Amino acid sequence: MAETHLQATAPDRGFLTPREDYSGLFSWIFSTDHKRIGLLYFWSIVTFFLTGVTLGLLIRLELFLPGKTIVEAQTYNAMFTLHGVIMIFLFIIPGIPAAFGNLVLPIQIGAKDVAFPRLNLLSWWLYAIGAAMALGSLFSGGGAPDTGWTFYVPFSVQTTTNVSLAAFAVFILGFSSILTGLNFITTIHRMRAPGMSWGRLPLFIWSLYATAWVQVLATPILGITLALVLVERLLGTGLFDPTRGGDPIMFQHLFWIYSHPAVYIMVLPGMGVISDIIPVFARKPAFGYKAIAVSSIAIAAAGSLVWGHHMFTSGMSDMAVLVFSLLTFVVAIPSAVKVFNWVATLYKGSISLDPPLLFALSFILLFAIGGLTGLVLGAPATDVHVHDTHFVVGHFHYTMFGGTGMAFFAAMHYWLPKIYGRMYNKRIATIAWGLIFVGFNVLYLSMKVVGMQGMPRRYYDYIPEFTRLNQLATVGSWILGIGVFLMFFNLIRGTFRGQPVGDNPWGGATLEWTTSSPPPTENFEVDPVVTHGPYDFKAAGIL
Amino acid sequence: MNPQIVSTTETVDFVFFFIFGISAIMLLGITAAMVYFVVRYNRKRHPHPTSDKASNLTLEVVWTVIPSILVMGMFYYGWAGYLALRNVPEGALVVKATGRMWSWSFEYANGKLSDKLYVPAGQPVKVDIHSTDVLHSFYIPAFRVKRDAVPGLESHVWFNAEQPGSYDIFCAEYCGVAHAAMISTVEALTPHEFEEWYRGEPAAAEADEGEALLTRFGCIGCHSLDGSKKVGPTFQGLFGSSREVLSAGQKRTLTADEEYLKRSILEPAADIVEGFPPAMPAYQGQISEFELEEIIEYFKRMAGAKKTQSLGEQLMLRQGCVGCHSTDGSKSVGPTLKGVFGRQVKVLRDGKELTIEADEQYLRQSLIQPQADQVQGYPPIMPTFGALPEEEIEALVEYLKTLQ
Amino acid sequence: MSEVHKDYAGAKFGMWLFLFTELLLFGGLFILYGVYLHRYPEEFVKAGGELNVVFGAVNTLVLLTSSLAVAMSITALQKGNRRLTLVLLAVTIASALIFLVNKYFEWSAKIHHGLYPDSPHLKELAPGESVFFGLYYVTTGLHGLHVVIGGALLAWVFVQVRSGRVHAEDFVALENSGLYWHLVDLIWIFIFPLYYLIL
Amino acid sequence: MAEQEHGHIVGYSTFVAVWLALLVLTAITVAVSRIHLGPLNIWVALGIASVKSGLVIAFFMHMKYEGRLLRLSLFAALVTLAIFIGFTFFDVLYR
Ligand code: HEO
Ligand code: HEM
Ligand SMILES: [Cu+2]
Repeated sequence: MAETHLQATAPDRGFLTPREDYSGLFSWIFSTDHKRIGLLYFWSIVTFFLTGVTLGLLIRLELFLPGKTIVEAQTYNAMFTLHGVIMIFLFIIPGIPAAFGNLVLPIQIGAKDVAFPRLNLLSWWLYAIGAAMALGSLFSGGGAPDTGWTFYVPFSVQTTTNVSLAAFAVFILGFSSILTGLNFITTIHRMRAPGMSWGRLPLFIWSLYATAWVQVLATPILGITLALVLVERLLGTGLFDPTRGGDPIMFQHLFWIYSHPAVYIMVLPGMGVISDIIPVFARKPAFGYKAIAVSSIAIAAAGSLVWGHHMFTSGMSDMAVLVFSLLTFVVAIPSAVKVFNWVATLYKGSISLDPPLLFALSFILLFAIGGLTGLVLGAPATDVHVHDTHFVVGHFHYTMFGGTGMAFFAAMHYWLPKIYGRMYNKRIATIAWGLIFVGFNVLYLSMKVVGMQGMPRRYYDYIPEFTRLNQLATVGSWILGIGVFLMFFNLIRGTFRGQPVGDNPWGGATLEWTTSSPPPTENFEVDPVVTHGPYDFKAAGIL
Repeated sequence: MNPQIVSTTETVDFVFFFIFGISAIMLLGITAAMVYFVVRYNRKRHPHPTSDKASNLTLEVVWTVIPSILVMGMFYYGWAGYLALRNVPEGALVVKATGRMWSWSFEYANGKLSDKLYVPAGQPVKVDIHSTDVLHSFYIPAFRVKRDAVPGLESHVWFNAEQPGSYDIFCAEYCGVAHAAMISTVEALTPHEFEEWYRGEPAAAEADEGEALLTRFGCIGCHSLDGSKKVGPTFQGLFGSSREVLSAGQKRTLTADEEYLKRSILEPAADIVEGFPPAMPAYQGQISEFELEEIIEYFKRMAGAKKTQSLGEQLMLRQGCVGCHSTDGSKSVGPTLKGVFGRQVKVLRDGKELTIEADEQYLRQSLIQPQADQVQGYPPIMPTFGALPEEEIEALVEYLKTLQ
Repeated sequence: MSEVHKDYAGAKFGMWLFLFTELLLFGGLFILYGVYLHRYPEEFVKAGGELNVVFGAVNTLVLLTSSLAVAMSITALQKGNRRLTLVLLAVTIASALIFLVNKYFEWSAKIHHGLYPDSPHLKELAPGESVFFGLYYVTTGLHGLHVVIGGALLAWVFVQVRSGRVHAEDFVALENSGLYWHLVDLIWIFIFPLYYLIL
Repeated sequence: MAEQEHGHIVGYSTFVAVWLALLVLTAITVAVSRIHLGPLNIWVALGIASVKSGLVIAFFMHMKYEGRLLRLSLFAALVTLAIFIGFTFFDVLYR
């Protein structure tokens, strides 16, 4: 099985065919083709993800024993800051929209490209520049930033490490994200193929649409907030300095006004991927299409009302605690609706447990665990105890990694064969999935438990009582790490050396499966006209 | 002691139980359904789907309404529990906790200072939380309470240690390199033991009516008793000192006598001490003549009183030196201070290695400009204490010399 | 110029989306303004009194007029009057410069009086006043940056119109730059009363 | 679709009228700020500024002649900003 045969007749390489205008690297970094840009994003994001994972493993290794295990406290603080910044701003936020959104959004709506192809390229460049600056902050100025990814003042204004450059980098990355969002909204409004009515949009597109609005409307607040930190550091304006009338809690408001909606920027596209994958592998239309589409919009809209739940212990007024807690629970409802719809889609289907579906199902389970622990955090009485402990760290790894991360993996296994026209080894993919699933739960469940026992997060050192669970978590991280690296090894091998696949290996009914694998430069040989819904497998001739 | 007072632990644990219970049921249901469907409707058994139903209004309404009801229940208990954490029972013992990089210190009504939180078991304790530099968070896992220490903002937690014992205190808001070392303990003593500890030496200043009043009126929120600069000028050595003030825009110099002090309390805007914001509220009409006298008396006594805990020792606690330096020879974030005076130290000065003797000058220098000479093997992270008044620097140096 | 077909409505929609992000960018500063005004009403009135209403009012007039000029320049181009378009654009760009010169004098006067971020004088003022000036510098600074960008954009469009690349049949570049410029004006419409007139 | 739809050509006179209205409103807002109305001052100033920006958006920026999509989007953006400011006050007003 491991042997793959290079076919004598290599498949048509579509948009991957070397181009005349530019060659080599330039044909990528100056390309305005959404698929090439999508791949640029994909590979940069994967690189940063693996960097982030490596840092995560090192963090866990340090926590294997109390006291110093491998590094000093200052290095540890820089490590989790970098881990957080990379994972949030370089992996999870751009992750699905910028990589898979770019790869399949135009094809799924039957367009030749996005609305503003050059702007799209600019977004990637901003991403690359932002990333370079973030990494540059490690080696310049006062050394690697040590604030955590949240940049809370006054510490971030006082520390001598190179927070300024890191904050500026995130500012740039924010603009990259805004431009992608702006591009997608315009594309979805203006470039749908004839017959592609709103009711026929794949659910992935609906989720990208909702996400894009959040990107456009919430990200600027992050921009101005970090710009203010920069100004505080460089000019000393004192806007957050309590001795001069400023209020450090206002920084937290501004930060979370963006960063809570950002968690929906992270998860909505993932939910979209799941909503697209489950029907295909169950050969059944998505149950409650309307409810899923509407709940994406509802999550996006209501998501901007709850930021204060990160601040229950901050010293914010009790009135605000009341309001933000209430609304937090309201926002949970549309997510619950989605989960029920996904499960219902499986009912009486014809289910094929291929790797994309395995990842999709683990998304549902892990996201549910993450979401339900989110309810613990949304209730102020319980949040007071677990706030800023490893319980929160467990919560957000379950939602971000167990949720969006799994969706990203599902999307890779689902769409990469389309993009490269070659299939990975499914058996190895399943083994890798198993390792990831087991390792993940061992790792983060232990962290949740040790958090319940009171171990604060961002702790380099801990009291001996916490040792057992920390060791268990670290062992889990090794299993997870092996799984992740095995998965990527298999995928990368598959994309270059795997068996060629046909146009529609999974039996999907959305437009991307009607064009060749890999798709041609302008996506379709003949301009498509849409005559049926995204999950109408009968009309698509699959059934 | 007081049977009506449910402990914070019980209150919060009930909410945990409630939310986890519902969550577990939901999660089990979803997982079971998923696994069952995947097995039951596998493509091997069913090459074709046996239904293509894509919506069912009743079902969808049901599974929207039920979670809505459940989460409202969670909200209700979550909020009710939070209120219980916020509303301090009457008669609670009040302790002031101050967080700084990277230690906690606790101050009692009688002026007693401690780096551990001693409390009587079975009695509610209210901890007023302050920070002098960045954000910290006062966290006692055993009692399920936590609240951020925000510079310029006072907040509180309360708890009731039902059993005598020792409970961990953590800093839960990231505050820099020694964040994880910013830990202390609650020492819950029997009421009798506590009384003994509380009355025992070394009481910093005579606990008296005057000082209690300063706490009650919130004066010490802005004025220190130890010479350190806060929002307002310190009370240390206030009585009889000379003051540079702005009166209606005019600069003048006054002596802090009875008349001046009374005026400053009743109508603080009349004379504003130079270098301080005109932030103090007027106490006219809020304070009785008797209380006013009591406070003035206190100022007078304070000016003449001798401290039993030396100033240097107090400063070691207050300024948080002990957060990073041990006094017992053990290695911590920074070098130990035991026997520091006269020790040979290897330092890095302008990138060059030197070995020098820790004399007075060196100790002074390390406080004012810690980065000038960096002791080998330790990170260059010590904050500067250059802002301390000179006499406090000297007091610290004197005290360091005694740590042999 | 690889795009074969141009979607004008799409381009304009995209521009509006961008304006929303700009609006929210300033929005962060307006949140802070609101909160601190609530907390320090008297200090804000006192500090606001130090700002020169004349500078503010003149700059308001300059910006309103420049907005008028851009708006009219589009009509002019639509009607095929290129010369008038160019004149109106020149008026707008000149306004941008006048605005900046004005701002320069205003800031220098303030700085001369020791009112700049982190200045010793500012540190002595009441906390609320220091916050006011902090916000004042950040907000007008960011706005000034937008004036510079907007002016540059219009200068570029000016060249395009003159060379005939932007014309009566294809003027979305002018329209979008105009939209940007109006946004600069919109923000100022709020800055002016909030900072200069709070008396 | 190689040429731009002409859309609505707004006459010069409309623009000039709007401009005059803006100038008058500016004068009013300056004048009103001299009268002491207490906290009302700020609301009056904001009210006038909103009217002014409404005029700029409707006429100078052609919103009056645009379709539903743009108007709804603008509405969404403004509501979002209002929420961000308003909800912050749940903390600030009650602290
Ligand atoms: C992808 C990212 C993501 C997602 C989707 C979520 C989703 C949610 N989050 Fe989380 N979060 C995310 C990422 C983060 N959260 C955080 C922190 C955080 C905090 C602050 C904790 C603290 O600091 O003390 C709270 C209160 C929540 C609540 C919630 C809630 C209620 C949801 C809901 O949206 C979940 C909805 C899902 C549910 C409910 C499960 C599915 C439904 C089922 C199974 C049906 C049954 C349901 C019911 C009975 C309702 N989050 C932090 C910390 C940042 C930091 O401090 O560093 C991050 C990064
Ligand atoms: C093998 C994988 C991973 C491991 C072992 C890991 C481990 C950890 C650990 C132990 C912490 C807590 C550090 C502390 O509080 O002291 C942490 C923090 C964090 N992780 Fe991960 N993680 C992994 C993957 C991810 C992924 C995929 C994401 C995002 C999608 C992520 C996002 C974060 C964030 C945002 C933080 C918070 C950083 C901060 O406190 O500023 N991690 N991680
Ligand atoms: Cu949140």
